[in-house]
Order: sequence, then C-alpha cells, then structure tokens
Amino acid sequence: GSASGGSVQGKEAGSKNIVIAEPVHLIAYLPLYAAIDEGYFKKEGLDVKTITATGGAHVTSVVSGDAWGNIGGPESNQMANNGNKDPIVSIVNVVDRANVYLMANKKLKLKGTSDQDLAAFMKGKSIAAGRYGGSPDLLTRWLLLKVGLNPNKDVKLDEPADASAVVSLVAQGKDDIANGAEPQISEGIKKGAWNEPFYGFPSLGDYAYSVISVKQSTINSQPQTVQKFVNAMLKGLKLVNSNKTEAFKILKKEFPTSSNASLKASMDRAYKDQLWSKDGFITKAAVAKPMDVVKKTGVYTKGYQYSKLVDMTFVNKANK
Amino acid sequence: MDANAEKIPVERTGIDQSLEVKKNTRVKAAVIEDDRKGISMRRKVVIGQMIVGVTIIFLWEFLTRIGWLDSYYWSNPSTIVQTGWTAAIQGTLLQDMAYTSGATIIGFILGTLVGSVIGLSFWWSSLYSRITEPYMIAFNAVPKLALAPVLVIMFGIGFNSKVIMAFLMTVIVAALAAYSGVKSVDKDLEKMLFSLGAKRHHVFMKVVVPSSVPWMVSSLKINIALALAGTIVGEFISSRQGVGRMILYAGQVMDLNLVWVGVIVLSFLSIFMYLGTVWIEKWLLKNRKYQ
Amino acid sequence: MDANAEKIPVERTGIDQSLEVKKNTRVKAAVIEDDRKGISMRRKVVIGQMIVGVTIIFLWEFLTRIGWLDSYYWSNPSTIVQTGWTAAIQGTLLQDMAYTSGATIIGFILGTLVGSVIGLSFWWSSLYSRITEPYMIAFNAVPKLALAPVLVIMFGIGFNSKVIMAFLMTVIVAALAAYSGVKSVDKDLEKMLFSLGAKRHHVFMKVVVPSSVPWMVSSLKINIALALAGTIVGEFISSRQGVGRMILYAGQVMDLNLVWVGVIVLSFLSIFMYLGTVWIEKWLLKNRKYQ
Amino acid sequence: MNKLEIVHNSKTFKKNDKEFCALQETNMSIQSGKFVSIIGPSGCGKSTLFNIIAGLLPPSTGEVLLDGKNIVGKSGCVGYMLQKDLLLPWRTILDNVILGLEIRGVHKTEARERALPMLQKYGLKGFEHHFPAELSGGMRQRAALLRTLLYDKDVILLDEPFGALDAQTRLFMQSWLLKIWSDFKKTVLFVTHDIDEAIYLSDEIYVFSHRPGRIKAKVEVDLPRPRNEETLTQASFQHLKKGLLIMLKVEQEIS
Amino acid sequence: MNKLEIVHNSKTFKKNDKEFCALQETNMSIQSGKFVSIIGPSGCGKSTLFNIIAGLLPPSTGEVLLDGKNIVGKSGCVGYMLQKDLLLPWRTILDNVILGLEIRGVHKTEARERALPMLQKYGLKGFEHHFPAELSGGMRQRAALLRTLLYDKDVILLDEPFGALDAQTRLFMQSWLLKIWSDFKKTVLFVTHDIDEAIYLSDEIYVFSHRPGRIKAKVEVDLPRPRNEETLTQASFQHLKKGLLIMLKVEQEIS
Ligand SMILES: Nc1ncnc2c1ncn2[C@@H]1O[C@H](COP(=O)(O)OP(=O)(O)OP(=O)(O)O)[C@@H](O)[C@H]1O
Ligand SMILES: Nc1ncnc2c1ncn2[C@@H]1O[C@H](COP(=O)(O)OP(=O)(O)OP(=O)(O)O)[C@@H](O)[C@H]1O
Ligand SMILES: [Mg+2]
Ligand SMILES: [Mg+2]
Repeated sequence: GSASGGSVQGKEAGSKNIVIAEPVHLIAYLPLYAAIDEGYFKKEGLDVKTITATGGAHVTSVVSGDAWGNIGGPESNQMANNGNKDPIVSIVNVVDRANVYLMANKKLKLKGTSDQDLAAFMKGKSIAAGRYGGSPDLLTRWLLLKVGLNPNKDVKLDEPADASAVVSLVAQGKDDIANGAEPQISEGIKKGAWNEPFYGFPSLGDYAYSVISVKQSTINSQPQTVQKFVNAMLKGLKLVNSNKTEAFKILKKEFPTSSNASLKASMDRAYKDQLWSKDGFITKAAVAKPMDVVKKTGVYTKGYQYSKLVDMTFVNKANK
Repeated sequence: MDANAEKIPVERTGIDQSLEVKKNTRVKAAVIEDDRKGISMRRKVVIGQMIVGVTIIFLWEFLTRIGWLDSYYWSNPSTIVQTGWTAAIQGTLLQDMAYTSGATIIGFILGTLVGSVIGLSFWWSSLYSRITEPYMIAFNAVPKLALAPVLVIMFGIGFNSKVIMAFLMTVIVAALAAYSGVKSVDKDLEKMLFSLGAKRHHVFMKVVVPSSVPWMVSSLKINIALALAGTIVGEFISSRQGVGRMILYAGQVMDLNLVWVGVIVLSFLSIFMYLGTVWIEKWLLKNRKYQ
Repeated sequence: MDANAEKIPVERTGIDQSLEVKKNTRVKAAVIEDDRKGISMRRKVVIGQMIVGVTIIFLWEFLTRIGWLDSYYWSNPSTIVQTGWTAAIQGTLLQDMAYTSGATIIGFILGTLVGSVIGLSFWWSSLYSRITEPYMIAFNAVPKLALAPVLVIMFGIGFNSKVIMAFLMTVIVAALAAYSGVKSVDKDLEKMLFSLGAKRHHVFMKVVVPSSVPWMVSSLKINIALALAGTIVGEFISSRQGVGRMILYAGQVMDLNLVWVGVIVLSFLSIFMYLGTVWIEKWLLKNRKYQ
Repeated sequence: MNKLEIVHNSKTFKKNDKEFCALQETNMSIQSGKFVSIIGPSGCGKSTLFNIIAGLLPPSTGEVLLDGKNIVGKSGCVGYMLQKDLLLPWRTILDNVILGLEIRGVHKTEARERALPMLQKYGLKGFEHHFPAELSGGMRQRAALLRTLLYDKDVILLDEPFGALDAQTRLFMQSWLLKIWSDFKKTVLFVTHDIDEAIYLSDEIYVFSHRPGRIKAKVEVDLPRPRNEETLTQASFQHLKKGLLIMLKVEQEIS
Repeated sequence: MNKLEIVHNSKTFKKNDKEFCALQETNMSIQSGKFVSIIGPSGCGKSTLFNIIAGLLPPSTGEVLLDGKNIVGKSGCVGYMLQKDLLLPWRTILDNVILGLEIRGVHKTEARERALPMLQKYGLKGFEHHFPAELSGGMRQRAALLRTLLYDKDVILLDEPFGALDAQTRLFMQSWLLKIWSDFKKTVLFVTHDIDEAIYLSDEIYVFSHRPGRIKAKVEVDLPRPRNEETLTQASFQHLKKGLLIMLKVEQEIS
C-alpha cells in the first residue's frame, strides 16, 4: 500500500483521520490516550483513533498503510525496515523506561544485587517469561545472558502468551520467577505470590520502550500533520507527568472495569520509576539499549542507523 | 354384492361383536413415537436446560465463595454480572457485541454460500474435486493468528478483515459438507433422471442439490461456531472494537472478571447464533416432511 | 424341454445369428462408471495435484522476484526452503514438528473417540440429547485462546495441555457428527430389529452404530484440521516447543521468512494428516462395498 | 383354542393436526396352527395391523391377545417380516440372516453354521458372502424371509413376502412355506395381493375394506390338505376365487 | 419395420477383479408398435439389458438400434421405468410425476395442470400433494409409472411395473396399459415375473435363461385383440401358459 493513512477522509474538511496501531491496550500508553481524551489532537485538527494489532501486526499495518502510525518499540520497526525502501521512523518518545520487572516466589531470597548474585539466584530456576519473543521475554533473556547464564540451558523458561498467566504460574508454584509490569506486580503481591520485584529493568535508565513512529514517506508528504501530531503528543506527556489527578481520571475512563486499587498501583509505580518521557525526545542511548537486547538475544543482528530509525526534528521544533 | 358370492361361507365380523375393551390409556411403544408427546417433550427440554444452567451458576458462585475455587481466576457469577453491567454502561460492550456478531453472521453467510457452491461443483468432475481437496484442507489448517503480520497486509485491519476471517473458517467446512452430500447422492436417482432425457445440469439441479441439502444443513451448527472463532481471531490480530479485542485487552490488564464477561458474552452470542441456525435448518428442511 | 411345449411357436434366437458387430471400444457412459478407470484416474489426480502445487510455487517465486509481491512479507519459496533448512539443521524444527504432530494426533484420536461415544449416546434419550446440545455448542464456541490464564491453571503448561486443546477442538464436532448419524438411522431398520425381539442395546450395537459410521467418518477430515488448530492455539498460550510456538516467536520478532517456514511446515503436516484420515476412512468403510 | 386374538383394535394417525383413521375397530380370532391370509386394497391398513400385532405400534384402542395374554406394545413375541426387505447394508447376506439368532445370544460362528445350509437350500447359494446391494430384489426378499424363519416363533406375520419374487420361485416358496407350516404347526398371518396365493395357502381369508381399513368378510377355505398344484384347478378353488374377485372388485369401485 | 434392434449385446461386470458375465450375447428385433414381454429367473440380467437399451450402461459388446440408429450410450431416447420407484423424497407426488415434462422445458405450472387429471384418474386422487414417504408402496409405484408415461417416447421399457401393485389394481392397470398402448401405438418392452400378465399383454414373449442371461426362447402370442378378461379363460391362453411354465421350470431346476 501507499502512504495514504493520513489523507483527508473526515467529514469535517481539514480534520484528518489518523489511526495509531498499538500491540496491546496498555496503561503505559496513557499519554497517547490523554492526548486523545483531552482533545489535544482535535485542537490540532486531527481525529486520532487507536487500533489494537497483535503479533507484529502493529508494524505491518503501518507498512500496508492501514494505520498512519504505531506505538511500540523501535527495534520491531528496525526489523521491518531491513530491506524496506520506505522505512518506519520514530517521531516521538512515550515510554522511556524498560517497563519490565522480575518478581520471585516469596520463599526465595536474593542475597545481593551484583551480576554474580543475580546469576546465582536465577540459575536452575524456572521463569515465567511472558510471550515468546515479546519485549519482557527478550529482556529477561538479555539479562540472563548479561549475568552469564544460558537462557536455554541454565534456566527453564515458560512463555505463556497471556500476561496474566504469569501470576498464576508463580502463585501455583509451577514457576519460581516471573517477569511482568503493573498490574501483574500488585496482583501478585495481593495474592501473596511474591513481594516487591527483586529486579526492575527501569534501572537501565533511558530506554526507548514505546515510541510513536510513522513511515518516511508520511514524513515527506505530510510534515505539517506530523508536526501537529507531535505537538499534541507532547501536551499529553506533559499532562500525565504534571497532573496526577487528571491523569488518573483518564486512566479510569480508558480502563473502566479495572479496580481503582490496581490502577492506583500502576500509577504510583510509573511515577516512581519515571516511566514516561518528559520531553518526547529519543536519545541515541535510549535506542541503543533495545537494539542491544535484540542483538544479544540473536533476534536481530543486522545493525541499524540511529539517523534512519529516529527523526527528532518535529520534537525539536515543538520544544523550541 | 354380486349373486355369485352367495355360496361362499362368508361370516361377517367387525364392530358389532360386543367385547368389553377399555380405551388404551397409555402403551409403551417400542419404536414408533406418538405425536402427542411433542409438546410436553419440548417443555421438558426447556426445563431441563434451565436446571442444568442454574446448577452450573449456583455451583460456581458457591464454590468460589467458600474458596474451593480461587475467585481471582474463576471470578464468580455475581461479580461477572456486575462487571458486565459496568462494561455495558460505561464501556463499549454492546457495540462490541454488535460488531462481533455482525462480522460473524456476514462471514458465516458468505462462507456457507460460497462453500456450498464449491462443494456442489465437485459433482461435475471427480478429477477436479480430488485434485482440489487436499489443498483445501491444507489451506484450512493454516494458523490464521500466526499469519497476523501477513494477514494485515492481505485483508487490512478494518471490519472486512473480520468478515474474511469468519469466511475463511467456514468456507472449507461448508465445501466439505456439500461434497459429502454430493458423494452420497443415490446413483439410481441420477440414472432415473438420465432416463428421462436429463442433461447433467438437470440432474444437478433436481437431484444433486436437493439430495445434498441435509448434508449442507448438518454443517451449519459447526460453522457458526467456526465463524465466531474466525471473527475472534480476526479481532485478536487487529481491532478497534469487538468482544475478542475486549478479552485480549482484559487479559493484558489482568482484569480476569472482564475476561470472564467476554467469555460469557461470547457463549451467549454463540447460543443465540446456534438457535438461529437451528431455525434456518428447520426452514430449509420444512419441505421435507418425509424425514 | 418338455413335450407339452412342442406346439408353442418357439423361435430359437441367440449367438448363432451372425451379425457383424465390432467390439465396443469406448462408449460414453451417461451414468454407470466403468471400473477400469480406477487406476488411470488415480494417476491423473496425483499428476494434477503436482501441477497445481508446482504452479503455485513457481508463480510465488516469480512474482516476488519481479516485485509484484513484496518479498519482505511474502518471502519466496527459495528463501523459505533455505530458512527451513537452517531451522531444521541448526534449530529445533524437527523436534517442533514431532511435538506438534504428536499432540495433534493424540488429541484427535481422543477427541474423535470420546465425541463419537457422546454423540452415539444421544440415541438413548432424546430428552438428554436435546438438553445437552446447546451447552455443547456454547462450550465449543468458547474462545480457548481468551481463556489462556484459566487454561494454564486447568491443564498446566506441558504437553498435556496441547493434547487437551486438540481434544476440546475435536470432541464436539465428532459428537455432533455421530449425533447426525444417530438421527439419520432408518426407523424401519430399528423396527425390524425390535420385531426380532431385540432390546435397545441390540438395536444400538447392530443398527445405530454401524449406520452412524459414515457420518462419523465424514467428520474426520474436518477434525484433523481442528485438532491441528487446537494444538497450535495450545502452543500459542504457552509452550516450550512446537511449530506454533516457533511461528508466534517469528512473528513477534518480524522474521517473516521463519513465519512462512512454519506455515508451510504446518500445511505439510496437515496434508499428511489428511492423507492419514483418508486412509482411516477407507479402512473403516472397507467392509461397505455397497456404497 | 385361540392362539391370537385381536380385540377391538383401531388406529388413528395424526397428520398435520388432522386425525386420520388408518384402521377401524377390528376383531380377529386366530386359532392355533391356522394359516390365515389378509387381502385388501393398497393402503387399507394391513401393514398397520401387523405393526400393532408385532408390538411396534400402539393401537388407539384395543388389545392383542397371544395365548390369552395381552401383548400390546410388547415386541419380539411374534415373527414378523416387514414389507421392505430391510437387510442391513453393511452385513453380508449370511450375517443378515443370523440376526435373530445373534440377538437371542447364539454365538456368531454357531449361528452361521446353522444358517448356511438354509441359504444354500433356498436359492442363495454362492451369495452368502455378498452384500445386499449386490443382489437382485428377489434375492434380497428371500434372505429377509429366511431371517424371519430362523427367528423361531409360534406366530409368524408375513407382509407380502412373495410380492417381489418371480412366478416360479413364488410357487416354489409357497409349497415350501406350507411344508414348514405343517411340520412345525406354526400359526401364520399372511398379507398378499394375490387371490390365488391366498386361497392356495390359507385356512381362512380376511377381506379388508378400502381405507379406512375394516374387516369386510371372513372366508373359510375348506380345500383339503395337503394341497398341491392340482388344488389350483379344482372347482371349489375356482368358486372361491370368483367370489373373492367380486368382493374385491366392489371395493375397487367404491374407492 | 424393426423399431428397436438389440444386436449382439453382452455385459460383463468386474467384481473384485473377477469377471462376471451378467448378460450373454443377446439379439432381439422388436417391430414398431409391438408389446414385448421378457420373463426369466431373478438375476438373469433383465434389468441389465434394460439399462443398456436406455443408454445408462455401456454394453461390453454390441449395439442398440432405434429406428436403425445406434443409441448405445445415449440416454433419453426411450421411456424407462426402473425397478425401484425412485421418487424424489423431497417432492410431492405431483411434482415427481411432472419431472420428465420439466426436463423437457415445460413450465412447472403448466406441467402440473397437465399431470393433475392423470393422477386423479389413476388412483392417486387426494395424494397429489403428499410426499412419497407418506404413501403405501403400491401408490408409489403407480406414481412412478405415471411419470414414465408422461415422458412421451415411442419405446417404453417397463421393469416389473406392476410387481408391487395389488391384484385388483394390477388387472386394472394392465387393461389401462393396453389401452394406452393401442391408442398411441407405442412399442413396449415389459419385464414381469407373472406368466398370466405376460401372455395377457404381449405380442411376443422372450424367455431368458438362468444367470448368465441368454435368450432361451421367443414365444409368439397369437391371441386376438382387443383382449379382455375372457381372454384369460381361452384354451390357447391356458396352452401357452402351460408351455411357458414348463420352460421356466426347467430353468429353475438347472439353477
Ligand atoms: N406412521 C404413519 N403416519 C401417518 N400415516 C400413516 C403412517 N403409516 C401408515 N400411514 C397411512 O395409513 C394408511 C394405511 O397404511 P398401510 O401401510 O397399513 O397400508 P397397506 O394396507 O399395508 O398398503 P399396501 O398394501 O400398499 O402395503 C395409508 O394411507 C398410509 O398412508
Ligand atoms: N453394477 C453392477 N456391478 C456388478 N454386478 C451387477 C451390477 N448390476 C447387476 N449386477 C449383477 O448382474 C446380475 C443380473 O442383474 P439384474 O439386475 O440385471 O437381474 P434381473 O434379471 O433384473 O433380476 P430381478 O428379476 O431380480 O430384478 C445379478 O447377478 C447382479 O448381481
Ligand atoms: Mg403394507
Ligand atoms: Mg431386475
């Protein structure tokens, strides 16, 4: 398909229909939802909707032109870009921390936080790592490699497709360690499966976990639209980072059936670990980390160019 | 009576012989069923179904309350109803249901029609049918969810792609059912029609198609379930609406109550669609009192 | 011949009348097929299937080479073969295949057996069967993938859970097929058996079961596909091995060549299993030359 | 002594919510060892009556007494050959014929051994291991009759057993049936459309009226036994035949 | 002039890789407007011969000439009533009967109008809109015969059409068939097991030998026409009957 995702289709003249593909409907994408629900996009003349697309389809839907852009890790874009004449380019940051934590069965105690301690702790354990090939799974494998363990030999990895399954696996004693994020962490604590996480990947610092990306051809043909989108996105980020009560209201609206306690726990941890990007900027270091993860785990080894994968001109312009 | 019959020793018998016989009140018939049973039977079935349903719900609530089942994973009926209510009022459950059932029904209808045409067309050439059959089976077994990235390119991410998924799930089953019907056609009936000077298209229209109807109908119930599964897989791959998407999202945010709401809602949708197919079955076979 | 027949004007006819008649070389038979066709037909089918297969592969390679299809998403046969080779030699493709087909076949056998028993049991009581039917349908329509967390709790994450998924996918279809067979049993045959003093279990064993065999057999082909789908869904939910897991992983990391390898491998598995069911069909119906 | 009594039997079917009378109040008393034929126009309820006697259909009113005991609704008390051959298509002819024995619990191999000579004797030699679909209509009917005879009951109901047999086999089978009947003193109820056959075989003939079925007449056949082909040419035979023909003709005209 | 010629026809079936001869070299010459019967033991290949003439089965050797033209393998040239009734169970009796007309392209409503009087005239009144399963065997056979007659061809093959009819209807139908035949000068080939019927109806009777079928004799019936019930008692009738009976009996003994 062609880059038609942003063409004028709306009933109101000038209001562009924009579809953003998300791999899952996630609390971490709150700044995007905020920009939608608070009408920041509307004010820019954009009509933004999200669509959930699993199994890598959030990337393909952009390639095929069904979606205008996507939210997700830059590494999956890079994998699709390899050999593609019209690459997908990231334009603004949303989640700037690796939003994954490792929790262990209450009975297990970690001695220290060094790599050796971690290696000793995890060796021989069985780990509920989440969807095979997903970011949490890859991060877990990456960590195992980093501390000197072989993911295929030194531990037993269980890779259920459904995030909620990891809680039950540990709660039932079938696995010793689980990875996950909120709300799994607090649910597990509530159920007595584990205590606070023994390791948090946010400790890696800036990490381009979820960014918004569009095709290069879109940037070329509709620079104003991209600019407007980035402007509104930055407003969303600002709101979420500064106005906790309003952010919570939006969260409640987006996830009406979730319990307040679980939403609250998610928010608290997000603020504590500085989950969301402050300025929407994607640094070289933030991109380098996920690319290192896919490289070390052998998923993608062909290399990348920051300048082709990220275009910060719109963020820079907006922040001026 | 004629005069010739006079000399034959004829002894009149019949109702005038007075014997005390009571009206048979109830006889245990070995085989042939009485028609009167019909209505009371239907009532019994409905009552039986309700008893089973109520028992399941009661046990579920009870076992989760006393803790035999972990209510975190199993949820329980009252919480599910409550969550469902919230989802319907504040969320988009009703639109999701309309979306899912719309895609399912359209895909089901298309799949059944096209599949039946394909299956019936196999009557025309056994070479063609036997060449095609394994490819159909292979195609049907391809895991749609796994092809997610490619499917998005082929079918897009809109409503149409859900319809196509439902279509793909049903079309082969419908084709195979119609093909089974074609294979079961009584050769003697075909022979009889040819003896009346029929061309192949006459035999096709007047014998093959009507003979195959019961076979095609027999696949409807399976197909409505498959169509629903297809739609849900379609919604898993990519969707803005639909019950499948809701379930995926609920599982992701650990809202197991909402997962159950989705599962229950889908079960109800499936029961209603099932009843719909039963009604279609009756309608299609209504001119077949002989059965 | 008797002397009494002498006066009757009998005219001997037969082979002694000398007429020039050539041996019929080939007659276009309207209906009744000649047996001799059998073998050459089979050869034609195989050749036809190969032609179709080769054409698809050639077109695929050709269209991706000249760029009509984007080779990134569509991959192409040569790359797929290469990737598949690598996966088989360096990876675990062969074990994955064994794992997937093992779970599929075990689940298929269990599901077909149990389903057939359930479907046949419906002959015994129409009250019971009619109460149960909608629950079966609803149960069958429940999206297994959505129930992932609960399924993990119920069936674990090992090999068994894949088998159970395959089982759950097939059991209802097998039951419904057997039930259709039960409903199609000729009432007159039952009547005849009762007249020979048969009890219900005699009728069941001697009429109902054999009458239903062709119906049960007719569901095998659909069921093998469903069993495979069930196994793959089971592997999606949680797995350490299997082709389904490999595909999901490949899709996740956008390795579309590997996705295609998985899809092709599954298609081959499905064709082989299909051929297996065809063989089972023949075996089950081998004593039914009357058909 | 009356072997079989049909007391006040009637049958009404419901069809599209309309009542439809197939058999009007019928009374019959059949003495032990008698050969009784029933003739009547097509659709007059002869098969319906047999279904009632065989316990396969509950009558709307009335009782069926076998040796004085009510057997309404009880199947398996009498031998019954239905109008269709009803051979199981997945069984060989031999295995079809032993069905009754199997149900009584006789072992399959033993049952086969018992049945095989009968098959060979009565014109199915060489077809024992064929399937029903491979046989001509006549042969199938023969197999079905042998099956009923192997199911050894005092009273045997035969619903047009020879309707599909060719003329010669028919004559042959008639004589054979008479032999079985006199050897074993079975009570036979026999439906036929062939007046010659009815007279030749029977002690009594019931003539049924046109739909709804009702007994119109009962005719005693006082021809001496044993009967043979000579019987057919006797004057009293011709006399009976004429009378029956006229009675049936009246029926035909009414309808 | 010969309307229909069967030249050197034979048929061999393959069964489990064994050749099985159902019909040996058969030659028949049937003149236009004749009524020709075929009698022979069950399984002697009569239906097989009819299938060949009707173009539904390719013979192993030989030709079938209709008006001098070879019609081997061409169906629809003659009217053919098969041995089974073969009514379509999902069509009413009326709609079954008009099948031949429909195929010829006559509009359904017109075809119904044409067929309705025939149904009512020939004993199916009140059953026009019933389904086959609701009728007795005899009625079904009657409907099947009417269907063949409505398919208006010069040559009609009837494979035991009256086998399932009761004696009275049978007589009635025989007379009626004779009437149709003389009115329309149709050429009729007629299979029966009933010698009386064969003599009563026919100009010629072919006697087939036991399996494998072969023409054993051809008998001319020189009874005057029109025939009626008197014919049955004529001396020459009895004479013919005796001869045929003996011929068939020889067949029976051979088998
Ligand atoms: N189960 C049934 N439901 C409704 N009507 C029936 C049923 N069985 C038979 N009939 C009707 O009852 C009447 C009598 O049928 P039955 O089969 O007893 O006739 P018959 O005397 O045996 O005829 P034939 O000599 O042709 O076999 C027929 O009109 C038939 O249509
Ligand atoms: N399609 C076939 N394949 C193999 N054998 C066949 C086939 N059709 C008929 N036969 C055999 O050919 C022989 C002649 O059969 P056919 O039906 O012509 O006999 P028939 O004279 O019509 O007998 P009947 O009077 O009982 O109807 C039989 O032995 C039969 O088993
Ligand atoms: Mg009857
Ligand atoms: Mg025949």
